Amino acid sequence: MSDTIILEVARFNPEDGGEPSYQSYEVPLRPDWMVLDGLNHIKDQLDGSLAFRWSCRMGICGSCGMMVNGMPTLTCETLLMNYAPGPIRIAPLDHFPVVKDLVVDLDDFLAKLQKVRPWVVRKDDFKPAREFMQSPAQLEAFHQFSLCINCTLCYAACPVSGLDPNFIGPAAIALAHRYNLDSRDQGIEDRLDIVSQHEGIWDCTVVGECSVVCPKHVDPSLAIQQFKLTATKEWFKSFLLPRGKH
Amino acid sequence: METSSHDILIIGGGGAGLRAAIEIAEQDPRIDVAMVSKVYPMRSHTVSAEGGAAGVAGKDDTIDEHCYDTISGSDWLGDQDAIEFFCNEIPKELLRLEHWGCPWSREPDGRIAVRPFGGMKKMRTWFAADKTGFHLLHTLFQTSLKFSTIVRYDETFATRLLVEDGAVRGVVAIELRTGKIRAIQAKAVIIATGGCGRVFPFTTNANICTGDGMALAYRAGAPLKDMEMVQYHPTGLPFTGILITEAARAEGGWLLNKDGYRFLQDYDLGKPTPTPVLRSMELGPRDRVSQAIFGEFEKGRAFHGPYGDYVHLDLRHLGEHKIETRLPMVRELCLKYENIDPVREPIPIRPVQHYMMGGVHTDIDAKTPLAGLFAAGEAACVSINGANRLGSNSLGEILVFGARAGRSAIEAVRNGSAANENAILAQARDEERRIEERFLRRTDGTEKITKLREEMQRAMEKGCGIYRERESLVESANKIGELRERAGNLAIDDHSRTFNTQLTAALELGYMLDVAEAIVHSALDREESRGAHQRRDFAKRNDQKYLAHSVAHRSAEGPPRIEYLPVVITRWPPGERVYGR
Amino acid sequence: MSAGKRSNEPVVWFLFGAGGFLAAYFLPVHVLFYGLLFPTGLVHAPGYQETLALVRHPLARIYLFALLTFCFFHAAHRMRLTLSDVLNLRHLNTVLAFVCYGGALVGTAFTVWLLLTV
Amino acid sequence: MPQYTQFQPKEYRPKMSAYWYLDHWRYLRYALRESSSFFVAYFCVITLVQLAALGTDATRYAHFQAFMASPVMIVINAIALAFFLLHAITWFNLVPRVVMRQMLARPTPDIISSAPNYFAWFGATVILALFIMGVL
Ligand SMILES: Cc1cc2nc3c(=O)[nH]c(=O)nc-3n(C[C@H](O)[C@H](O)[C@H](O)COP(=O)(O)OP(=O)(O)OC[C@H]3O[C@@H](n4cnc5c(N)ncnc54)[C@H](O)[C@@H]3O)c2cc1C
Ligand code: SF4
Ligand code: F3S
Ligand code: FES
Repeated sequence: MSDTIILEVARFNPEDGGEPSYQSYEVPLRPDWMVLDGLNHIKDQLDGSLAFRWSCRMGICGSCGMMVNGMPTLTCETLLMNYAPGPIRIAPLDHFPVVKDLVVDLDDFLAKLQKVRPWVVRKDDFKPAREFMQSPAQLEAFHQFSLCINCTLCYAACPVSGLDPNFIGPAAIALAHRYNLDSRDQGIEDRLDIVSQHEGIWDCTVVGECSVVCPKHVDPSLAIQQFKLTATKEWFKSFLLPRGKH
Repeated sequence: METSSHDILIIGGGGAGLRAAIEIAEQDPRIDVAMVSKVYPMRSHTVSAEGGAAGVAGKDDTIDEHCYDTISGSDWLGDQDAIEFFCNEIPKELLRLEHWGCPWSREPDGRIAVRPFGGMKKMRTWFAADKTGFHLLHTLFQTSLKFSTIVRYDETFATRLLVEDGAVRGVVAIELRTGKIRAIQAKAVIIATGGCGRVFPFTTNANICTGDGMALAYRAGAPLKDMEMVQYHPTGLPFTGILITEAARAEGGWLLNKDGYRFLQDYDLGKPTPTPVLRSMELGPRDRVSQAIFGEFEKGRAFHGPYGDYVHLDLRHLGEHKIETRLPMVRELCLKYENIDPVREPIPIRPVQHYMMGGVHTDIDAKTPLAGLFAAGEAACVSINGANRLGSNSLGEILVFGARAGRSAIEAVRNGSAANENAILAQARDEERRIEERFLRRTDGTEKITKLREEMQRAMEKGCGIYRERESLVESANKIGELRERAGNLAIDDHSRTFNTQLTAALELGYMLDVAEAIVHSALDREESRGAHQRRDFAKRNDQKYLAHSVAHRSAEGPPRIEYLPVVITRWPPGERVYGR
Repeated sequence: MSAGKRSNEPVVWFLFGAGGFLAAYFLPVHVLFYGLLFPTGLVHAPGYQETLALVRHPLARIYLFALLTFCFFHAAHRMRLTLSDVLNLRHLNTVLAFVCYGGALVGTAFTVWLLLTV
Repeated sequence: MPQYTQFQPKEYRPKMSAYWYLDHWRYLRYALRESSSFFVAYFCVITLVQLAALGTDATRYAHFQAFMASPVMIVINAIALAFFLLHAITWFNLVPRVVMRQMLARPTPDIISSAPNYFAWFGATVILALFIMGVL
């Protein structure tokens, strides 16, 4: 086996007025190197102008997502070895506008996160002097959906998010669902108003790829389908007992 | 140049910065608060914290005991008034987090669960499995989204504080996406930029932990306190430096040398017992445990690997169920980065740089000596951590003092005076020119950023490792001085404006060198051994001379000026640190 | 996307879901027999009278009514989404909805009429 | 693409190709699953035709049977069967999971939610087959 591997890295610099292109670099192939280590080798030793995001290098900050051989991947926790003998094609995440090289524009994603009201909403003025009681079972009900690191791999995997830029998208809906399921929260009505719209849950056609690529096993697809069940239940309820009348 | 102005500006979107922002928004919705962060807030390094946050919760525990553990943990270098304030506040802060939705782990009856932690006499560490920092940061970030008064400048890199007439009046910052250089004015500025682990080659810290805020304050004239106090965490994975949380030992993990022997018993840390005993053996404080591991290296009782010596952290006897429910992330990290399943194999670990006890000098109100400048979190030194921080006290610190800094800043805004805007903008234009001439338009530089960074890291490891001595410290100090010269001549290949990560790397290198200089010189000056600062040439603690904080002032030319400030002692006179007895 | 106007999609989604179950459970065996085994003669088909008697049983009528109606809506909903996403006809959303759900309603009408007159 | 002017960077916005479902096997799999709906509609119509024939008289029904025996129809029906199976399997792997999670409010292994459906499916198929064959 060879001890180097070729990385074909997408390059784009708006200031060159140019079109995106691929550039190849040869990096050492070490058994404990992640794809991100390969990129850092390029940045440190071969070409200091390559732009990409990373920080924690331990799969928790959510900044290093890229398309690796066409799959949305968290590069700091994926071994280079998995792709030997290469070459490996590295591109910015699909379905996002590209700022430069491997860096995509996340403004829209952040706006969507905010839109679903991801915080504990209380309708009463209840200000307990101590903690809200929450049994381990109640915690378990939403815990999985609270593990999202906002890496946006699911957006890159979901074709609907590519087709419809207004689609609120898997991670944001999963987050809304996380709060709906939290026994301390009372904001479900507000969130239904936002998420049970066409651009919310109903845009999702259950492609399911969001859950396949999710590195933290959040299973956003499951969250969306559960949300649909809830929304349907509420719809029939309000159909039978119109709001305000009961 | 684009300018904007706010009442309060927070630099840093980690736990401390977000807590400050929420505090301000909650206290007074009329105050216009802005937050500058070089990464999106939820990417901040707080996200990596694993083990938990300490706060008195149980009935059999008292605030005084938490104070005592923290003070003795700090080797009596912590300020006792600050520690008392901290220990009183922290349970309220953790409760607030609970009300904001933090998924704390629970007891079967629905109460918050607590776990033991190193150096703590009682079980008082609140946790969210072993992703406490992640949950804490996301809870804070998501809660902050509720407030429309918080303006965010995400992915905006602060490069300099604007100081006029002895008061801080804002910052210059680069908007990374466009490369636009902005002057952001404010009546009060809070530094919450976190630690500087990247000064060292082998660290648990993320890539963004480059001490920017410490250097910004230092350059603007605020001193850095206790910088020689660098915490080494006993259990890092050998190649990456990724942290295996102390919770692994708190849940009952053992440290074994190459003979399978629980060697901590040889280092005055108590006698081995099958289940963990608080403040003993594996639950000793980090400085002592790291020193013990280093001792095994020196005695040749460790394993040798491609990345240096290591010992074993053994969790096998805990069983799969406990590991899966209490330490899922430990298992995930071991599988991914070491290809080891802790259920079946022991984990190779070695001590790794982890935390800065030192930072920007502040008082108990999070005020720095510079008017209008506040600091909180790992970037600041209040000091509650003294010569050694206890695990799980830092997440509490970012909350308590983040909020405190917020309140102090509000006060400053209310009592503030008008600024001379022209003078401030002139300074901002100066900074813009500096960035353009020294970096963006520079074509004649010869020094590689990567090379200088590596040389700095090597020098720091050599001089400021777990054990220090005069000779290597002097050598490192000279090296850092030399690197600072050479950093004036950096080679830049990327001259674009858009998301120029080479520019930020160059700026970060400058900050790290300033911080490194403060660390080395503070370490050189403290001729005693205390907590994390162990001098081979001065092996004893010296309360006569050094029951005091070192305070480093930057000087334009040459090394910093080191002064000492007395430690605040209230009810707990200095004594011997006793563990395991 | 402002707050307060929840989509009416739950109705069709409910029909889609119910139809999805019925289609999954029962359509394979239907097509297997009526579409493959009987026509090819691999299995001997019951005669006209037997089949008619089977269909005229009240339970069979109810069963067929449920199966066909829900399956029509299931198909209509999925066809609409497939056309709009796979063929990228999002801009024709209203037309598609009209055609697909309209088709399902027509199918339902025929089903009722045929089951009552058979 | 528009020109870059300083500080107004033009982002590169890749467009989804019109044939995006051919870009990855995982997308194609989805497109195929969704296509089952055309066959569902088709077969419902066939069943209506069958009912109409039954309701008319024996001759009509014989015509219908002859029509179904034509090679073209047999091929189409074979394809329809394949799509129905694809639909059934993807459905049973997906939907019961969601319902189960909603009811139990905690993660459960997939096998627990999907297995009962496979058994029920088998049972329903056998019973229905017996009716159709006129055994019951
Ligand atoms: C692996 C690991 C595990 C840990 N586990 C624990 C634990 O279990 N318990 C515990 O109590 N403590 C733990 N700690 C320590 C604790 O996590 C940190 O000390 C704490 O999170 C620091 O928070 P902060 O808000 O001060 O800084 P950070 O979270 O680091 O935030 C710094 C912020 O400043 C911004 N910033 C920096 N420079 C600039 C600039 N130039 N311009 C603009 N913005 C800038 C960054 O973008 C970031 O938003 C752990 C630390 C590590 C490394
Ligand atoms: S749901 Fe998963 S893939 Fe999507 S952003 Fe969150 S962690 Fe990433
Ligand atoms: S991939 Fe997309 S369509 Fe739905 S199930 Fe996931 S969001
Ligand atoms: S670098 Fe943080 S998730 Fe990869």
